Amino acid sequence: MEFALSEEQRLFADSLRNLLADRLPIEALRRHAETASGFDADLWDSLVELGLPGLLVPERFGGAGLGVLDAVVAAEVLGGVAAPAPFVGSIVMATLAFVHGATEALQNEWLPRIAAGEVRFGVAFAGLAGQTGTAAASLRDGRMSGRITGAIDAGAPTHLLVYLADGNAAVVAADEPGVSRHMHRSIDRTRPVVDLTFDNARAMVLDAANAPVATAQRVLDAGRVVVAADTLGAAQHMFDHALSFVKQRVQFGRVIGSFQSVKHQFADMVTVLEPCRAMVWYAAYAQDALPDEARLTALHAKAHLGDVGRDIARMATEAHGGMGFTDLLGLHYWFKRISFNRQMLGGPERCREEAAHLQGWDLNKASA
Amino acid sequence: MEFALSEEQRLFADSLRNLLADRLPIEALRRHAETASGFDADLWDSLVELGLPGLLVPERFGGAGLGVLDAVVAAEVLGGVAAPAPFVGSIVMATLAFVHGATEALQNEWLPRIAAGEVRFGVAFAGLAGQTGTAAASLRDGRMSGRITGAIDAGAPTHLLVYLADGNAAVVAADEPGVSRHMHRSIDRTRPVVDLTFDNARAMVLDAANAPVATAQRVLDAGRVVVAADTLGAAQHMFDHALSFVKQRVQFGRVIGSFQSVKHQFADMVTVLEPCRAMVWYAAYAQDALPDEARLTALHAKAHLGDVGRDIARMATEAHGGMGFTDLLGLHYWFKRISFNRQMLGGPERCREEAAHLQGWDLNKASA
Amino acid sequence: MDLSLSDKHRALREEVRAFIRQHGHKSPKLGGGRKRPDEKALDWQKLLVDHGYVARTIPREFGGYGAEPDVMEAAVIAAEFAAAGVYAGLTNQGISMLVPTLLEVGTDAQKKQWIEKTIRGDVIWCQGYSEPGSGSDLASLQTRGVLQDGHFVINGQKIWTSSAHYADMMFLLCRTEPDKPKHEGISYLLLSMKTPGLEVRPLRTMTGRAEFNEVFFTDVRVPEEQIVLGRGKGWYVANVTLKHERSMIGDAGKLTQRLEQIIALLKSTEIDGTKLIAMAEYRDRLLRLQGEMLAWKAHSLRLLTEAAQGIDSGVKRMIIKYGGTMLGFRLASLAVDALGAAGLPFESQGEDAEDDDATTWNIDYMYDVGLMIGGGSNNIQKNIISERGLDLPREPKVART
Amino acid sequence: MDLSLSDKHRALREEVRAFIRQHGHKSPKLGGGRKRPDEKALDWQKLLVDHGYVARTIPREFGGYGAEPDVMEAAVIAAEFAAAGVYAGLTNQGISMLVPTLLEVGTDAQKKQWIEKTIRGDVIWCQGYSEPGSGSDLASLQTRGVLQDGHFVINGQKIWTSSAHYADMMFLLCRTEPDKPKHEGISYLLLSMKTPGLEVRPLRTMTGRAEFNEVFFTDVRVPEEQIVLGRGKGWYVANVTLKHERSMIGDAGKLTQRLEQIIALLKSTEIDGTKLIAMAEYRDRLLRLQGEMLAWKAHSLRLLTEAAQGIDSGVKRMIIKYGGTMLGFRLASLAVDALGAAGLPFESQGEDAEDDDATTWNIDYMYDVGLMIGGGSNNIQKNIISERGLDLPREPKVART
Repeated sequence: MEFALSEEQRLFADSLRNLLADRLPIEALRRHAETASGFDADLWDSLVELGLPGLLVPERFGGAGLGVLDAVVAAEVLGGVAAPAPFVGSIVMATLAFVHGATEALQNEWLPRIAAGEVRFGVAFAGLAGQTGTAAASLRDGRMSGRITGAIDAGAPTHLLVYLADGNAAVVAADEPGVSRHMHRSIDRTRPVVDLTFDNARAMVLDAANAPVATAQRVLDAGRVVVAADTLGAAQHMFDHALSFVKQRVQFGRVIGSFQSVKHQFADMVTVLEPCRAMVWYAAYAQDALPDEARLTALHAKAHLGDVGRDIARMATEAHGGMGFTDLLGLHYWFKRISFNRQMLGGPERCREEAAHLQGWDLNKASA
Repeated sequence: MEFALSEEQRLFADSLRNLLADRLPIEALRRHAETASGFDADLWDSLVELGLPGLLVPERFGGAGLGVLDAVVAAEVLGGVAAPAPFVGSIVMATLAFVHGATEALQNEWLPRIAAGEVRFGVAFAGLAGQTGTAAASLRDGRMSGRITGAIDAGAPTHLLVYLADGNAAVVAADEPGVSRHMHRSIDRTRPVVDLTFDNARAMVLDAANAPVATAQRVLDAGRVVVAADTLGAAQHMFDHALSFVKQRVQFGRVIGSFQSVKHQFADMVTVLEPCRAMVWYAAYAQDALPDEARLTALHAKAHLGDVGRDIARMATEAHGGMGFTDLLGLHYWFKRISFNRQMLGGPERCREEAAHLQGWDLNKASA
Repeated sequence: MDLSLSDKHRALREEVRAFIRQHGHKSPKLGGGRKRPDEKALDWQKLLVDHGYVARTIPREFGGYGAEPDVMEAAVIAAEFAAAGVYAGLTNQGISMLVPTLLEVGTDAQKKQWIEKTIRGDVIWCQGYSEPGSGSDLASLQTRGVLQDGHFVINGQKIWTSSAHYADMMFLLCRTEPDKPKHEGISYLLLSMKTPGLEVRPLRTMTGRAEFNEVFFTDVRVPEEQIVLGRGKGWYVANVTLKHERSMIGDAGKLTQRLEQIIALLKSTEIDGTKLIAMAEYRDRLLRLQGEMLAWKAHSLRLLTEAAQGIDSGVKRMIIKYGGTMLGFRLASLAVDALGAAGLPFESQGEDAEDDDATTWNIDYMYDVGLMIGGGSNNIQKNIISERGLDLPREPKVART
Repeated sequence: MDLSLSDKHRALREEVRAFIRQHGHKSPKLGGGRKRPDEKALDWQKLLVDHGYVARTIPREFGGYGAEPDVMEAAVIAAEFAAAGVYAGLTNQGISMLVPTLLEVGTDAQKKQWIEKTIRGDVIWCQGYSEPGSGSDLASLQTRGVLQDGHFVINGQKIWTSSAHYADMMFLLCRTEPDKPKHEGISYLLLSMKTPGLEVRPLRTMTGRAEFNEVFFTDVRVPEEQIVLGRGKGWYVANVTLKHERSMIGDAGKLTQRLEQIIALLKSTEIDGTKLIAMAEYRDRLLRLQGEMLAWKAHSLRLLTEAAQGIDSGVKRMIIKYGGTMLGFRLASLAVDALGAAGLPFESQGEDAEDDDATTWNIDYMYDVGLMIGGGSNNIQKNIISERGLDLPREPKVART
């Protein structure tokens, strides 16, 4: 029994962290915030060099053949630097959509291209994901029609992966006639939200054998765990930043970190934040190794990190005093990334509702 | 517009407070805790002298003809000294049961006796009140049968007031054949919980005209507001006690009340506790003067004071350090009175559920 | 306990309603950024001054209405304007802070010179208090004012000066007696924003808008006589001002309005065909907040009554800022969650324009975090509550070791 | 990451399972008050010692099993005993605190004299630390020990000594060097509870039970050689002891068990015909706690692994006591609410007997409040986390003014 990251996973995290530290000084984030497309070509190229797109692609298709745990290790690093990169949707969910829900032929066609970083997927759910907004799409004889708001990683995709309410999925080329994308800069300037409209657009249907909903949920849950890990990384960054700030900021002739109320706020923060790391690891491990626990741990990880992330974001900002509220430190990029993550792929309220349903804890319509 | 207690109400509270301060030193509470019947004959006599039983009895029946606001003023004082007296059930709810739900003839017969303190009512609800436990009673041709747990003020009653699930109410003499009472000492040694069993016992049915449920709820809501006020008084007592304790207790060479974390805990306590007083006043006023707001404010007052009371009880005990946990200070009598109040006549969870139902906010059976 | 109005106040209410019926159409739009009041807003303000619906208790000689103080009147007026959705008049730091301060400690000349212009909106003020190095510890401010041939020569920097980019004047705290203990070395000056050497730079916050400014002083010369109360008295004057600061924060009316908006939001928003109001967690959070708001509203009625009775509410008043800020944040949090993914698109039109609902809620959400920090952070507020309100000991002096 | 067991540990698990199959019937009942272990419990304890299921790593010369330290082995053993519901052996302050302390700083004579008897349950110890005047500030303790003709003569009072009413021995902190600074004036003594002049009085708590005692010392004479490590070294020894204190508090296994009981409770309890699990607020609180428990359980797996790898977990370990206590309290709170009015009858059978479910939950609920206070209150815990865990500055010395 060993509940810890392997040496390889730690080294992988370090190399990714070093790479991103060079590529993403705060100025780079500020520049990216102008377009806010969630995609930076140079950054993407260096992630491809590192082999990140192939992280979850089986080795026989040219990938690293690693698991969701490795994906959350990467996600924590990406969240820690607020990286504008299409990871959760394009690299994690799209890959798993093919791995778990496509024929060998389709896998042969697509997985190598994913691993090579030649294709990038925007991902949208018409239902199932538990997001607010419009989600109405239909598929008839290989043609997709309808409208879906709140697609992720769809700022600069080559293709779109669309899940229908019945769990069936299809891939549509981004430049296909009948496809229109409306990108919104989001509260989080490192990832946009995108509205998709399909007008009888040609679509390639994935074949999820006989269990489309279960397969869709498996992809969705992996995405939720990875988003939770992204929040963990962002929250840890804000915590660390705040901690070093209060150790040097002086008020009333004292380092403010010496005030008991400040100290106790940090004690409260670390007491809720630190166990989240193990929670995310466990949920990620469960996606690949513990099928019975996969759904419940994913739902709770997404929900719990959404809540903890919000508290840490607020308290860490507060610890910076006025500076934390200004644009000067750029701390708000992480604050907003956490806000974004909370709402995508189902907020805590909805995820716990699913967790309840999963355990048969449905509600009485009117208890009073 | 004047949102404040009148001079008379303040004087009334003072006289009641002074009376009880004499009658109820901590030793008296400890003695009472042995029987824990919630009734002390001497104390009762002096409350009768003060005219408390007639508080809500209309003047033409020999009472003071006052309202629910006056009752909560008294309840805050009673909770403040953890008085073992049958107030909410016997003096408030039973009186209102006759005032709102009985014929002139019955009022003529009973209200003067209530005002004179000759009769004391235990009160039980077979449904409606939202308590856990057994609540099954039926009434057929003037005979009551069934079993109801968790009756209040039933430690030493002369009569029992029983509300059925359909809102109809009946009075049964405590010594009537076929009536058996099983009294439990409760976590709160100042009030017991009592299980009632009726075996075809003779009962006098109250006539609530055409709106039994509405009348029952009106009585119930008034009771809930008064219980909330009792909690307010108990919580204020614990807060005051803790505040004076930390002002004199010395640790690490400092009065512990000078530690910022302790100070901020008190700031948090007073910030939630103080507005509760106005909330309870408003809800009480609404019972008599604002029919449209009566139910909602009563449900929220009961729920909110249940939550705030729990937090204050914990934090105030904690502020006393080890002493607060021992029996030595007797602080726990208030801690437990707050626990008792939280569960009686519907806990916060159930009261808010009713508030939701009242506003048409019922739930979807399975949202996921 | 009586929630009905007295005849006098009922009469006033009728009068206000008649006024609104007759003139309401002249009211500028509510809200809408924080730009300098335009023509329409100024005309409206003057109309309100003349009718005594603002500056009601300010003496006639200084351009006010000269009424006796009566908070209940103020409450009646506010309620009617709110109910009718018409603009209740300018609320800026000149009107809410400088004017009452001058009335209390200004010279007659200063009162005559500034009060009328200020309440009529012809002169806009900004507040020069906070500095980068002195956030919660305001009294440690370092901006220097050196008296030379009849002028204070100001050098230093201020921050969080909200309306500096369009204000005519500033009331400024600066250190004129560097050798005195920190609280006794500060002076309170009035100066024109056009004074040479004064530079205003917008300060962008996490909301993406420049709600504040930084103001830089380089040899800014302020005539000696523009001091209020005298050298080294600045800290005292500032506290007079703070005492008058109407805590917009924790305002029950505004919070209640927020709750109503959220209820509407939960009834209109769906996830996969289910209304949020019918989903347990959203509804339960709404219910808890509704309960707390009932307490908060009742509490503010109580404070209003005590103010009317001339009672100092003490700790009951001191909890408003802290409690109200936290309550506001939790309301905004629920709104942001109710908007969910559909509420993530964010394009603020800047501080002078209207934003869509989602953007507005997101800004409120972040701005409330700002409120916990600025204007006396939560920690400062909790010190005030526990020390002044509950008489707990001040933080002991730290031994210099 | 691999949650499966190694061959070695799987083998151990099989061995333990076999042991339980063969001997399990001899196990005393779980829980059941805090009385002195009876015959059955002692026989069982000795059986466990001989098989190395307790005192596993204690050297054979002192009566232990002499195994190499391996937390994973300990975890496997604990898991099997828990799963089978058999008693995992005595947990008292002698075993969890004194024994490891003597092993580290005791004389060879002291080890030989006490360790074996203690681990086999033949000698029961109690801890003489806290005093009425020194709660959170333990080092300020005032119980005096004056050396006279080869004996320390003890006068003073202790409080919160849990097992004093049936213990044979006490490990005591007292002030033997009154002139030294407070941390350097304390000594750590071992003494018999039968020593003349020592009086034990039960201390009743809010739970209604006497879970603790007060111990009064009047000229209690303790032979000089019964000191551990030497005069003035008591504070150091006490910290060695505390370092070894196995934090039963925050134990994920126990908390998980509580959660399971609550789920059953919500499924079985009804209000007006509706199961509580089908009522929004009860269910939502359960869901939140379930999520937090998943985090807590995973975190303890992580700590277990780090301990097995000999890594000092630092702040990750320091949060256990505070976080676990708060989590436990919130679990007990939900249980008490789920019991509701039907759970209010309360008749504790006293510290040596079984109570009904409702009474047990109410006692847990109150006892958790006690845990926030005793054993290093929450505030102390938060100081430890922030100072030792996060390297934030200690509270500055207060200026004596």
